[in-house]
Amino acid sequence: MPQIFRPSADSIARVLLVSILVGPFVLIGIGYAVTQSPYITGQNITMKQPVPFSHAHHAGDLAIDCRYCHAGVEKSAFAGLPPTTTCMTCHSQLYTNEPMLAPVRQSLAERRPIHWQRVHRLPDYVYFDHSIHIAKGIGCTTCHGPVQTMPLMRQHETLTMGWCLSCHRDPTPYLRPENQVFNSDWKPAADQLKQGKKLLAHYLIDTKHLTDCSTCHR
Amino acid sequence: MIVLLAEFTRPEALMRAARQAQDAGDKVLDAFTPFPIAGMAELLGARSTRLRAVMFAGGIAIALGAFATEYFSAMLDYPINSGGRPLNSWPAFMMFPFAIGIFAAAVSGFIALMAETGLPRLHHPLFAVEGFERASQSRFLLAIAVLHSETGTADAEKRLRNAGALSVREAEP
Amino acid sequence: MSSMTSRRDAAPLSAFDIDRRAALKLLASGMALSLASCGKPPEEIVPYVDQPERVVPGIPLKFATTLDMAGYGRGVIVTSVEGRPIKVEGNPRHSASLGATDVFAEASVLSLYDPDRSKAPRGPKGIASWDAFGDALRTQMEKEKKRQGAGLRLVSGRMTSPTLLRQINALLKAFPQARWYRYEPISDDNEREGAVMAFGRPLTTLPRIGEASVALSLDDDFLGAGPRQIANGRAFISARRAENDPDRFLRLYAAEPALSLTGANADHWLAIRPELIRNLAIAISAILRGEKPNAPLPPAAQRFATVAAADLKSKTGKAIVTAGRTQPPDVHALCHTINGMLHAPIDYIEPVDPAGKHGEALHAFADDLSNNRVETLLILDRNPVYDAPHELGFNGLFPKLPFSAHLGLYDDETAAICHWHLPLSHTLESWSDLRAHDGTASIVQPLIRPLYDTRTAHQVIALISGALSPSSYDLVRETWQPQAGGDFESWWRQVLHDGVIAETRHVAVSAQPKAVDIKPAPNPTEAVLVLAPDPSIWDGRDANNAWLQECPKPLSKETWGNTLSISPRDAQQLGCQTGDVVALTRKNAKVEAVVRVDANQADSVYATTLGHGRRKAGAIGNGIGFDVYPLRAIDEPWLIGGVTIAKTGKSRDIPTTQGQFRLEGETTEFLPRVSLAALAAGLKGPPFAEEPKPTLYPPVHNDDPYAWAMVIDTAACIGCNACVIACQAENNVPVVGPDQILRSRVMHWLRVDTYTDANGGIQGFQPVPCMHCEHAPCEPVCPVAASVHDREGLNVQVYNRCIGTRFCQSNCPYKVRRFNWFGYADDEEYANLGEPPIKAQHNPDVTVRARGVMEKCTYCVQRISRARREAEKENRTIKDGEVVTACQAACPTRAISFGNLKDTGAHVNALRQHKQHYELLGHLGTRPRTTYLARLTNPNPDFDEAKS
Amino acid sequence: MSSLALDRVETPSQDTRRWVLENGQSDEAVNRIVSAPLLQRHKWTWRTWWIAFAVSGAMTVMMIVSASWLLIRGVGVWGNNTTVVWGFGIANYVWWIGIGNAGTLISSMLLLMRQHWRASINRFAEAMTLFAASIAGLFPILHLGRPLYFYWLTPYPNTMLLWPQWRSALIWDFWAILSYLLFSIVFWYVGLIPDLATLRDRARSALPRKIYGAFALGWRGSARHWHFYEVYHKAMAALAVPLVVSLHSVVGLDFAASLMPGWAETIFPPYFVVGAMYSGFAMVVVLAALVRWGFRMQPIITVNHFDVMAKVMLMASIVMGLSYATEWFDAWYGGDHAERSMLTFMFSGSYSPIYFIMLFCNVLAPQAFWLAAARRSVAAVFVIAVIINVGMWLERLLIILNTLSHTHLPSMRHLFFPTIWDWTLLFGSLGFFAFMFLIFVRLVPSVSMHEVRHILHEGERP
Repeated sequence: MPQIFRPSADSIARVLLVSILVGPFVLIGIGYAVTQSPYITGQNITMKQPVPFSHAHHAGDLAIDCRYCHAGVEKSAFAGLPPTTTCMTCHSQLYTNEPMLAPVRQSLAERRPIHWQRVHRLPDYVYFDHSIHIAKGIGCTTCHGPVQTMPLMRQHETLTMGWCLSCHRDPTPYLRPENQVFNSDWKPAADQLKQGKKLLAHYLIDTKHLTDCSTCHR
Repeated sequence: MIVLLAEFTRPEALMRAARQAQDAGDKVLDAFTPFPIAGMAELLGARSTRLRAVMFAGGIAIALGAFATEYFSAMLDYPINSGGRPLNSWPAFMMFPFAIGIFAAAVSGFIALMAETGLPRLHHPLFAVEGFERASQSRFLLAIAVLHSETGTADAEKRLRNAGALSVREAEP
Repeated sequence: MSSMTSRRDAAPLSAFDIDRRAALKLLASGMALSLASCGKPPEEIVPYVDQPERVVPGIPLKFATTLDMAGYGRGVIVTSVEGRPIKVEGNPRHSASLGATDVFAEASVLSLYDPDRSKAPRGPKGIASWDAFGDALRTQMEKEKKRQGAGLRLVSGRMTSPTLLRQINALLKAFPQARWYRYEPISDDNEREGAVMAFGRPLTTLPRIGEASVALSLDDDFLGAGPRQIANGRAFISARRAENDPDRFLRLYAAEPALSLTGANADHWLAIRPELIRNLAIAISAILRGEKPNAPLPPAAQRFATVAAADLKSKTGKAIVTAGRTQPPDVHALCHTINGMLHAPIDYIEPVDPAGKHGEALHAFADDLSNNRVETLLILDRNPVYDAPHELGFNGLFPKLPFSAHLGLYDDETAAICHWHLPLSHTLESWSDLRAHDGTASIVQPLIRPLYDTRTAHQVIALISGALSPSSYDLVRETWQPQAGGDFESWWRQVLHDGVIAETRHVAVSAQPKAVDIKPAPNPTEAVLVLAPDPSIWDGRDANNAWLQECPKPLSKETWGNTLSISPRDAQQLGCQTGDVVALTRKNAKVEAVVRVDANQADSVYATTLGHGRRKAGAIGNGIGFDVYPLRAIDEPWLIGGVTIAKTGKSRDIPTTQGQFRLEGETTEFLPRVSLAALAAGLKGPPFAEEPKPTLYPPVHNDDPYAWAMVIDTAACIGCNACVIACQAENNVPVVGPDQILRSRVMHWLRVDTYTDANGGIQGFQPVPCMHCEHAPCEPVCPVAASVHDREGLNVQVYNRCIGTRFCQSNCPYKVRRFNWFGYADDEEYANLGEPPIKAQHNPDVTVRARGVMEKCTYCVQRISRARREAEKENRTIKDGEVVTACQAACPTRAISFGNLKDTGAHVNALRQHKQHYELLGHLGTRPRTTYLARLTNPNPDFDEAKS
Repeated sequence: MSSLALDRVETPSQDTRRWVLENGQSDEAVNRIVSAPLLQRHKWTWRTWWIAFAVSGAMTVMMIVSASWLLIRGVGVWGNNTTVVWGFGIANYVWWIGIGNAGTLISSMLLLMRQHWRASINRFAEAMTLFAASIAGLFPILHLGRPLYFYWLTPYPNTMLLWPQWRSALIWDFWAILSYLLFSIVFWYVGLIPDLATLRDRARSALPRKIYGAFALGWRGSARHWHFYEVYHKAMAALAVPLVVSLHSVVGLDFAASLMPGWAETIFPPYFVVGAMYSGFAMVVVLAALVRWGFRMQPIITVNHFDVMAKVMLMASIVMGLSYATEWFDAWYGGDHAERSMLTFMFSGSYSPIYFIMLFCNVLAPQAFWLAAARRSVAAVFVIAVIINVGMWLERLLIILNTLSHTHLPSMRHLFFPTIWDWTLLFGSLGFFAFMFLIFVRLVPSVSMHEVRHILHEGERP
């Protein structure tokens, strides 16, 4: 009787048997890596906007307050986008012939709004409220990143549910005093955890409720 | 050392030949049979196996791991009130570790079986031996090593033939 | 959504001052995208060009306005998000709303976004423009001007708008030969003529039910659907509070040919042929006068008359007798006489709608038509071809007209045979004014710029009068300028804010009824068909509203259509059963109707409702149910004799939401009835939860600041369904359609269960939302933790986590969970195939659920969350009464209470200590947070004695 | 429980050879009979097989169409409604998993109890288990509203930081089925290894030799290997019994761990286990008759086998009858209104005709097995086994329909009516099962050759 298999077949068979065992775990790992990747989360991706608005210039160089444009942020769930007229308060005097700003002027002239590409997107079943975060000492840059350095806006964080939970489970590392909420250059204090605990009590934050499903999903 | 491979038609004959060979001072190397022959393993001095211990250990380890996962997820990582039941609803947490533990035991056992038997072994010198393919069907092969002199081979072969061997062949050790 | 934006952009703007509320660009936060679309196509975000002053995107605004119900106004407060009105709630200042709503008010937001609404004028040659109509009209009016309007005819419904009345009167002055006809298919002609008989003038009767101790309804469904339902319901229940002095506790007697909501809420109910109700009234009036009754009556009715009359007499000054619209004028007149004798608490007011008899108006109109006296016809939001008695033959007469125009929301049956169809602006898009049934006037202000190229009736009348670019806003302000006195602008602002114009309620006049003497009727031999307005779609004008079509009728729980109810004896004689189709024939008219056998019905009486069988209502309403208008006679619109009934051999399934109605034995505990007497005698309430069963688990400690709970007073529930539709509107509850209901699939988060006792008598109504059980059976069975408790005691359903195992619903003893078998909210047939305008109604604070997901009542968690965030911004806790659920807000009788059990002062805590308090299926150990107060009855102890 | 019946059959004096007919009583005969369909295809007329294959293939296509439509249109294509949220999907699942229990049960429990007759039937019974359990596992997933997310039942790393909810009986189900299915695959495969070696060595052409050879893992029949092999096999059998019992107990707990009348009964877990074994045995009988007839295995699968399996089914039918009676008694004696109302509904409600048919199939019909003539007639055993399978499916269906449609609150009592898609999936799954089984019998030895060879030599002591 001749041999059916060459000696190397033994090794192949062993490798196959082991991979049946290990393969599923590898696949799960790959899946997790993909869901964490910018491909899925959209993190750090810049989009083409009708007007290449630079936060670095407006919020950084000129140090315009966030609320000047995002006026609803303290009152509403939605931070608000500046109406064209807000842009034109300055740009009716400055850079009045800048081609880059043509869409803004056109918007005002035709009374048609500017269609921006949304950068920070949450699914429709997530109910995020800017105003309560502002009221409870979460600063803009905590979630939006250092916008004062971004020539074009991008999503600085993953915005996954796990990312939200990391703060909702324990907000102390991120809490700021009221007067620091809009400060783009705020850095956590050296004794931030201690300060955070104090602020937690100061803002009357009930952390137990923060991880309820109904806090964000309705 | 010379290895003889004797072919029998009945398991009793093989057992008889094996005992005779052992009594004669030859070493019974192995038997290749279409089904397990009672007493053969003992005759070969097959050690009591750790296989069951491995299965037990593997099963228990995974079951404990499963319970730990449940405890960690339901108590520590994301405690959620489900129908007013306590966070550690241990009676309800038993089923998952149980089921997966048994499966884990089976897999551990399979791994141990492969380890103990050296399988998979797709290429083996024995497969090249003429007539070996009948060992999985209806013939009973006995491999003995004749440890002493060359003259012993003839004796051994004769003994095997007397015991009912259809054929006796020399094989590579 | 984009198509909607562009449509609005394309809509030519009239010179209306509504920019501040104009529905502008839809911000992403308000986009009603469904859960299913979770891929990531690029999403646009669109700011305003010039942000309106009051608008902060993301914050809903509330405006007071007035909605129309059969011509009467009801003040409401409408919530608007980003310029889209999405929810109607009651206006507490308005006497026809009292802060509550009914199904029609709640459903009006859906009609606004109905994709079947007319979007542009249609002329004789197809789609046209308002300019083209203006030109055609001008030519026509020039002719009319020459003959002083002799050929001009105006047809409208009930007209209470002071501005429209002013405009039309001015028009009639300019065209003295013109005629204006008003009619409603659901008219109050009999009531009006009865008042003329009794008082010599057409007074409107407003019983002060809240002050009564005994009331007798002679087929008067005053608790049923209609412009007065909310006010009547509130008054009725306020007179039936357990806290009241037992002597002051209202007892209601009702005598009806077929059960109505009023009858279902009565303490004593009599099934009686409608013709014999006059004999009943005669008998009662005789007893009250101390005479021996001699009108022929069946024994049961005689006993009823004796007991009721004695009761009425004993409560003189606090007793009321009312008669319904089916009863002939002389019965109404006799009731006035009886009420006079009883010194009944009734206000008489001058009619708000000053027209004469609607039936006569139709007669005269038909006469004009057939004698070719009509040259120019304008129909204001009426549909006579559908809802006028067919014997008038409008269908054949209209096409002969030289010029006819129809103004309406839909290109309906009448529009189809008019030369012109003009799209009407929805009430929520219009400036106008309306009066309530009691005369209270209020302003109609728009919540949204017209979605389509539509105009209001004001604009169209102004157009006829020759004005070129009329503005309703100016017209309405013009009307009220003289009333306002000095500072009109601040008066106007106040009126808009309040939603009601002060001191416009008609003052009660003193009126002494004449003693009328009416002849008893002989015992009738022939069967009679009794008609009634439909509890869901009234006279058919809202037939294209899917919420209303799917709203289960309060008593039969049928949806999507009507049925012909007949008594079991008649059914047996006919040899038919529920679901069989019979043919009703009268003269030349033949209607095929589906039979429903109803124990609560007098023999030889067939009863059904109007408003169904529309042919051109729209995609939703077409061909639903059967149309009984063809059987109607102009002289006898309600009780129709000479009808023959015959089996057709066909049968049809009736889409019904409730499985079983009968409660027997121990199940009566589900909806226990407690008599007032038993309660006064110190009865221990219905069963509370049993002792907890042994468990391996330790008790769970709860130290959270909130524990939300609801108490529903079944004693106060009159079964009107307002809560059901309110919930649907607030929570984006989709419609499933008749086919799905036939397959026992429903979506209403809140259902109102109706049970009967062993004899078929109505046991009461039980609104059943989610119980939010503390030991919720649905939660531990969910494998993915989509059904969980939050720390405020809410049983929350996380739609985005749900994978649709349905284990929760299978384990829910209350069966309050609802599953999206199909994508009901997306593109199903009865969601108008997902046409964009429908989505504009969606509440942006509530997720639109995708296919394959379980959903259920959330206690309006979005409202709780909003209140909590507001409170937390102010560093305080939520106060009692700060969170009002949609069902609670809608309830006319305030039967639903909601609050925080951790707040010792909360109203719900007091109610939970009530003697009537009980838990539904509490013995299962679910510890429900929604609990009930037992149904309270006030039977007359003399009744049983009289029986023996 | 079933061992009682079996002990009567097995007396020590009897020779294990009685489970094999005379003309099969040699190692070579066994090998020839079993491997003939696999290695000597030209000697067979495959017409019946092809017809069966075509029919079952068509039914499989029907299942694929039905399942695809279900996935495209949504689970609403089934007849389920707001009250009866579970329907055919779950009934089919419970039924299939019951059948899926029997193979491993036969292999393991009978092995532990040294019932030698198992050798002739365990292989295809285990194959049946695999196919039935796979089909069973399909139904709960198809039944989901959002089937794509079934993997949320597993604790895998995710960006939501969420976990399964371990208290749910569905989680237990999921893991029990998954463990059971994978376990059974291992058990079945290990049992196959020596037979695959036999086929490797008997095959004439290269490809079968390679394929069987690869799967045989180089099995040489070494006495040492046999030793480890037997230790492992017996240990697996010992593990399989609690796994099988727990699996169907958990299925019972899906219902028992609830608040619904007719479900919340402590008897459910054991009653489900017996029911599973019952329907599984019935299915084994059906397959045994077909395999025996189709592949001329009369020498190996004998009338004695049918006789003994009939006795098992008889026993199980009595236990089932007792379980039903216990249900009735509990409902009546417990006095709970909802339970009593449910009992009334079972006997006089809309589904009562089905209930009576079910009682006939499951309790009455198998009583024929008291007669030896019935037990020893393959046709009779076959017919009654089919009846039992129908009855058990009806029982699974009624457990769901009765309780869900007759819920606590009368207002929500609605009946369930199946749609065409319910039926196509049910029959499609039967077709798919047959399809897989037909492929199985052509690729894998349907009887365990080494075990039959072994019992032929049992008792032969040197």
